[in-house]
Amino acid sequence: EQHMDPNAKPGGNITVTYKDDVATLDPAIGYDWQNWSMIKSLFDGLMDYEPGTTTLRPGLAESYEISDDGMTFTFHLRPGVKFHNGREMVAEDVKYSLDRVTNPATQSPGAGFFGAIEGYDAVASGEAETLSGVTVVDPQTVQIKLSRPDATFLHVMALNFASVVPQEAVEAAGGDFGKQPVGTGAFKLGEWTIGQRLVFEKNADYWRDGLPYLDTVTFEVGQEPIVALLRLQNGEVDVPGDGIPPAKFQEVMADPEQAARVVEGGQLQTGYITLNVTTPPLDQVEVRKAINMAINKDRIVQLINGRAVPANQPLPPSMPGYTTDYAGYAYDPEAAKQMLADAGLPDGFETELYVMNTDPNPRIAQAIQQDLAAIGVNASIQSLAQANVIEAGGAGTAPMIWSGGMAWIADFPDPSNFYGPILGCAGAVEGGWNWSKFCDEALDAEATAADSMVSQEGEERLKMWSDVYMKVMEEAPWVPVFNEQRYTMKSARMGGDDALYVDPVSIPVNYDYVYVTD
Amino acid sequence: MVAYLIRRLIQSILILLGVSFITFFLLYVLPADPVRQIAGRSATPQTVENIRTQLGLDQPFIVQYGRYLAGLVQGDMGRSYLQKTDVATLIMARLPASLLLMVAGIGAELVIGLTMGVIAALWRGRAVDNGLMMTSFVTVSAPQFVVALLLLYVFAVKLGWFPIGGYGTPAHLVLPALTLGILGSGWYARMMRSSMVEVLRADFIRTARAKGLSRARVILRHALPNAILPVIAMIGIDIGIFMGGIVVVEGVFGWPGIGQLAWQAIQRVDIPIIMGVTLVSACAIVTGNLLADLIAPLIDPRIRIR
Amino acid sequence: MTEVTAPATSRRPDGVWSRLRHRPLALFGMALVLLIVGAAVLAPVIAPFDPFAQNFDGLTMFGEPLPPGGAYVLGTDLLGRDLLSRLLYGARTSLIIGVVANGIALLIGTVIGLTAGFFQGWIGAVLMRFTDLMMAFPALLLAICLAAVFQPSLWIVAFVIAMVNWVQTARVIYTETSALAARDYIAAQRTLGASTPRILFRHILPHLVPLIIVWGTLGISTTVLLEATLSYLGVGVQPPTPSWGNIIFENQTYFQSAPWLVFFPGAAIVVLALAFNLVGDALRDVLDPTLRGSD
Amino acid sequence: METKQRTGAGTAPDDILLSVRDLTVSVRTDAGLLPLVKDVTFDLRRGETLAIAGESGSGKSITSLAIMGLLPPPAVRVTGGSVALGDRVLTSLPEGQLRALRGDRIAMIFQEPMTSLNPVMTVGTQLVEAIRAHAPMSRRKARVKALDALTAVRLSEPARRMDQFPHELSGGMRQRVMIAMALALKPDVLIADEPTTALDVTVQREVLDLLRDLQRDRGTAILLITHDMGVVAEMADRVVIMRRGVVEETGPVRQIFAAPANPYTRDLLAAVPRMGQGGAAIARPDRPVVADLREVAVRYDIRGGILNRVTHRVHAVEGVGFDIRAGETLSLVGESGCGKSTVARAIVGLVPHAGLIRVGDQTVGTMTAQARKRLSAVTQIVFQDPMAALDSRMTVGEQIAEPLLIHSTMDATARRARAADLMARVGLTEAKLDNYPHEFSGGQRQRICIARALALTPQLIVADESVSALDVSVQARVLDLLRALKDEFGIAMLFISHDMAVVENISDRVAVMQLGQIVEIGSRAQIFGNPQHPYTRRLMAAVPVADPTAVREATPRMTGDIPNPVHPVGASIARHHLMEVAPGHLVAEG
Ligand SMILES: Nc1ncnc2c1ncn2[C@@H]1O[C@H](COP(=O)(O)OP(=O)(O)OP(=O)(O)O)[C@@H](O)[C@H]1O
Ligand SMILES: Nc1ncnc2c1ncn2[C@@H]1O[C@H](COP(=O)(O)OP(=O)(O)OP(=O)(O)O)[C@@H](O)[C@H]1O
Ligand SMILES: [Mg+2]
Ligand SMILES: [Mg+2]
Ligand code: NI
Repeated sequence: EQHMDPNAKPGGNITVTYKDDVATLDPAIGYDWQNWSMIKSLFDGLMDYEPGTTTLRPGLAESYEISDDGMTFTFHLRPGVKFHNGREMVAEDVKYSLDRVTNPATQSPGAGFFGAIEGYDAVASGEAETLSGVTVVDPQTVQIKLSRPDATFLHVMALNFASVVPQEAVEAAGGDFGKQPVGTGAFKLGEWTIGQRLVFEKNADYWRDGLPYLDTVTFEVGQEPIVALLRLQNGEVDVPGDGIPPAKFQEVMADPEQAARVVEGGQLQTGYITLNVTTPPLDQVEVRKAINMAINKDRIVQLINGRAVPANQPLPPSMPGYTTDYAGYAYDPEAAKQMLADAGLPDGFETELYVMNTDPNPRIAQAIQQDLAAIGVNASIQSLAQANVIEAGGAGTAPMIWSGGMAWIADFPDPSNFYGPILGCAGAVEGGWNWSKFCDEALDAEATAADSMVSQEGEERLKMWSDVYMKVMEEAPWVPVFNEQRYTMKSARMGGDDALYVDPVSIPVNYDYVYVTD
Repeated sequence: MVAYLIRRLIQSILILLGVSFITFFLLYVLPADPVRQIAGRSATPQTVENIRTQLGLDQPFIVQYGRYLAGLVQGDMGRSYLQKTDVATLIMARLPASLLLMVAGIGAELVIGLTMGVIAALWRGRAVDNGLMMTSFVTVSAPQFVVALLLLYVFAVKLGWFPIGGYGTPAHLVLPALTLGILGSGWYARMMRSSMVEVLRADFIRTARAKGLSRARVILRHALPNAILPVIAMIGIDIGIFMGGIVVVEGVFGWPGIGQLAWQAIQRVDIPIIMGVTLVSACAIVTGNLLADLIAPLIDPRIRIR
Repeated sequence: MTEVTAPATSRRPDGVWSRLRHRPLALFGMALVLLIVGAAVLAPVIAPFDPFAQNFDGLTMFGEPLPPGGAYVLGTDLLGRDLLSRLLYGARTSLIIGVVANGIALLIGTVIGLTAGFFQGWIGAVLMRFTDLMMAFPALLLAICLAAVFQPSLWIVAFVIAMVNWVQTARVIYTETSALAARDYIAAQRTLGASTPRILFRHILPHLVPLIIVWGTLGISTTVLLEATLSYLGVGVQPPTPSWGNIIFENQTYFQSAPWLVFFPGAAIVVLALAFNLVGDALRDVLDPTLRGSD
Repeated sequence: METKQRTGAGTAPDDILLSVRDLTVSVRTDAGLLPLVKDVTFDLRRGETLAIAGESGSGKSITSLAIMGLLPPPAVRVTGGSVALGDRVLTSLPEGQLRALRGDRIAMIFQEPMTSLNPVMTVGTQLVEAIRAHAPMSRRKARVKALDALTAVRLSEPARRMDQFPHELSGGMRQRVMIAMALALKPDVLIADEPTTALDVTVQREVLDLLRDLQRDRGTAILLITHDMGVVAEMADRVVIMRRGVVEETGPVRQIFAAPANPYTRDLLAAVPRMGQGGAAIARPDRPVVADLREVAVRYDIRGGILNRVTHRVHAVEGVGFDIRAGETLSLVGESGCGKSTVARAIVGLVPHAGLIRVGDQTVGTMTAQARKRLSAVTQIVFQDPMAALDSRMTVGEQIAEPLLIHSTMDATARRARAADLMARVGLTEAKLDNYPHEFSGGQRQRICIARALALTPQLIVADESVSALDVSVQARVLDLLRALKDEFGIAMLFISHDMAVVENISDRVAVMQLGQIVEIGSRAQIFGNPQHPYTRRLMAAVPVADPTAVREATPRMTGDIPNPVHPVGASIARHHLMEVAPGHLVAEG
């Protein structure tokens, strides 16, 4: 269970760089991909994943039981787990943490994940202070009652948002918990010089014996990716957090020595174009299908140096529930043109394509634009800051949006994660994240049914999800374009299984398990 | 003097008020909703409304602005929406780096630009002059990012003379300051050249020569201080331009200044941070102008502060 | 020593062109300006490729752009488009920004500086306080906010740049005008009963011309680059419309692997600025009667 | 460094210090080398004062700069002849050695005391560096020497002056500093290029006295450059008369003044206005009053304090009253800063004033554009510095025609014709209509200003130091012009000048101003024949007389600073009361 690496040598420090500053290390708030893995190393939830995989394993919970109706979860806590402040973690902490993350005052972007817990609505509306569904049975046992069955609940409990935090430390920090995090994780925060550097120190009392291997991890922020790579080549950096910048990709891959240090892996990501089904003429399914057929996905993949695989459905291939035998809409501009003509638009139409303004997204948008132009659809590009695109998407004013840069990376490896907020009716409201405003009550019902199934990994459930997504594709509210591949580069001294460098939930690397060889 | 300072202070405060009002207004009408950024993807409409109310973003513009001002008066610049930290803390952590870079950058600009200008003026009409003025044009037209990367590549990566980005030692400062210096030097070179040409024609230069002073002394001690005056006034203007240019250079060199903070905040409409950075920059500009006005009489005693 | 013998007509000041004609540098500058304007206007005719066409053979197998030479004279960009064609079309955008927007900024700055400097008093105070206020804004931030509030388009960007860039000019013109207004020859004009507009336009403005030329020419490259920065920040001219600035910004990280993508547009900006500078410098000298005879 | 020999005042006449032989200086132009100075030859002997005199542009300054090796590079240079200081030929010395001589053996003071000192360095620093450039010594010792030099030039409070900046000193003081700087190292030769032209009569007097005393005490040879024959007569032993770059005549002063051989010299001497030689004044009590000033006061505000309120006022003009009749010239005299220009500006409505000013049928005051225009038709001003008063970017033809454009409906050809006519009236050729101001000499420019002022045939012309900057011959021509115009058109004139000789020549009546108030006013005969106020007398006594034989009585030296007219707001100013001592002759009592 511990997955110890026989070759691992304890000790040492690695340096990881990021462009963006770390906004917060508060597990209830942090939702950037870059602080996601950092928080994972500082905190633990009741559930966890096997390193380098999407396989659930117990975390702070030693074991758990699920009632037959799948509505009640009983977690037995691991004894003797200590917070970084030295206090032992108990069931009260779990309850406190869940209350905190769902409390509107916390302003957690992840609060919605806990919607299935009984009493959530009361807390969310401010009527209650605590979740009625969470009860402390004894100091080592917590029981969580759901208001509806939720097959993904164990995954939810493995989310950062479900991390267990000590109340006294949160209160002592007085709102600055994000800057003074205290958890139970493999590392604790050593130094944080705002805008420059964070140093994680090994938690000597970590409850997984022998972990972590590293003494310290240094994160240097504010580093331009291209500069970070230069530094890596110069031996100053071990992992460039933002990956290999496109401008350097060919150079790195052309050099066998450097290419050998690149680890490639899939990730739970799909890049897609949303087609706003409420905006004519995109409200016609033929038009949407035509657009699906117009996009030359291979060329787009070529544009990003082949660092992706063309997609044909919302789910990425490595996600359970992916429909392997689905062919999708083949690239066929002629047929697409014909379909448009059949839909009464022989001359095409004018529309707008919104895109976030960081490379390579505007480039991809221009490729899409050219493909659309080939079937007579004239899309003008709106390349805007992330916030403005999200605004336009939420407000439903954007006919088409290329999702890149804001794309859906799964929060947890479950097919349901790609549906709710981005394809379901719940997200299709003003300000929601369902930018195609696609809302099919029947499908929603099917989705709910699938999630209500008790066993998560059941074939049947995955089949149901597969059906849901196939039906989505029938309606074609999206053009799935590609699934990005991850290319993580490391310094020569880095050790550990390759899987750790493409860990699906801990990007760019799983800090707890990697080690240095010198 | 004291009266003058007080008067300038009042003026500056009014300017800052104006800046804050306009920025606040622009952010208010900006087509981007910070609440959506905070609430995240899984948020229900109710959560969104909750947050909006908590932040007071549902209030009319004037009320929001009034509250912001009231906070400001008490030294509270608000809390970052996304980082959930006091804006003052964030800015204070980064401000010294930016100020250091600004001072060093302007210093480099002056050294490079003034030297170029003086040399061009002394050899005016010759090839050196034409060459330098041409160069000044190239520097004015060069894109920052490319120049920054180029310097980094040559002097840090290839030659290894300086660290590849970062902050802390004087060695770290050299390349970013040099980048800013090179980019801004063109303006100063041109100003200095024309100013110097003018001064070299002045009667007192002839007097100095008639005294039998060495050429170096005539130029450095007599011509330079007189020629530099119009350039001083330029520094005030320059700081404004500088605050804009700092974003890119800080980015490339991993310099932990407020430029990067602003850049991230703008991407994600973190209004309190944008407001804070704007105000701090405005403060720097206003102070810079004041300093320029205060320095001028030190160089030229004929200028009186009233 | 005899009195001037030259016939009166030959010394008329109207010969600006005829005097410019004798300056090789000015001619060279003008030729460059004409060349660039010509390139912009005739872009559809002379561009070897459609500037928007993402040519299939314009990228290598790995999606890399092609270096200069071959069918694509200046190489291709990251989408496989012909760089030369994009530069030709980009000249249109960049000229609008560098010449029109910059010109408007210059105009606003001059009017405000002139008014404030000449009238002083409360008008001057109000205008200059306003200028101080605008100067206190970090220009880039203001531009970003303005551009984000309006939907980005070329003309909006031009407008935003004009709004941001007039400030320095206003300051400089103000100082100069104040000094000019205190001079005796202006007092002489007043005692001659000259109207205020007459003094402003006939007696002050011509003296500001050198200053305006200097700031105008220096402003060309700054505005072109500012547009580029705005594009980069997502509030500029929208893709796929090319501008020299956004070509640089799109590709700047490739300065090592595809230097032509940065070098050619960069050179174009320098050449544009330089061309106007050559003309401007010559014009300034030619318009300055105290330098007559030196050409 | 060789030791300097000093033999004092009684030097043998053939002890030649500086010898200039066939000096030719040329300027490089597109048309080739153009000589500015040709074959100039003269000697300067130990202990003597040699004057170089001549009209403006005759090459006096170029000659002196050539001696110093300070010709403006690269266009102007020595193309022939030689300059020797003792046995060293300066013209062939490399720059380094020349520099060692400059300031040490041979020093120079320049015409413009206002701009010849570095504005951003203290007086002391500038002196100390000059001393240390040639005599290596500690800064402290050099300071002591500098202080000695300042004391030697009789600067008041020399110790305090050391730490002052040039702008804090008056013109006369600055010229003394220049002299101190030149003399600090006890040079053999001192070149003084128009050392007093820019100064007031009274200050000029002091500077001249000082130069003479210093020379007597130290035996320095002085090369004095001037266009003022009065100064020549008073100061020089011998004189070189130059014109258009060549030497016209050389000889002992007395001889030249008594019997000028050269016709040009004769012209030059004839043009010198002399005191006591003015023609008979024409009293015109019958003519209508053109300008009438009563109790005129002009105050400039000085602001300060947090609210930037007015705390002090400069009482530039206080309770001035006089009238001018048609065809009459009233002169306003007084020292620099006494408010003469301010009166002038008030009359033409350029500064706001209290009290009453009427010109013609117009009351000057806060005016609408229309009233302003009407006023400009009746009164015009001619400023001191013609270059500053002309728009450098407009042809003079356009500028002369401009008033017509503003005031009349003439078309362009008519205006041009009229401008040509005016040009001719002031003695310039029509061909120059399309030239720009910088293409004229100072005198010509001044005439252009006058032509412009005449364009509207005003009733009153205010001439503010309009001839002060011109050399005698040109000055004479301009004065003649003014006089002719006055007679021809019956124009009244307010003539402002500090040159008493000129004033005596041109005016009908004279008003003497001191510290913003009139202390004496009367007809020319009354003022010059019978000056009553002590201040008037001192002004008279200060004028150099263009007669080398005249014996001048010692003038009482002024001490301390010029009293300044700045008072706190609300302070009451003591007004002079004018008493009539003779009909039309009023004098301040006390
Ligand atoms: N730098 C120069 N380049 C060309 N010509 C010059 C230059 N300086 C002076 N001159 C010309 O040389 C001639 C002599 O000038 P200079 O200054 O010696 O006259 P000056 O006798 O000193 O007159 P003033 O009494 O006005 O000072 C003039 O015609 C003048 O125009
Ligand atoms: N704009 C002004 N502000 C304040 N004080 C002024 C101003 N103009 C003139 N003065 C002061 O008013 C006084 C009179 O000045 P004015 O120019 O009338 O003297 P002046 O007699 O013409 O002297 P000069 O012979 O030097 O021309 C001086 O003390 C001067 O410093
Ligand atoms: Mg001279
Ligand atoms: Mg005066
Ligand atoms: Ni003070």
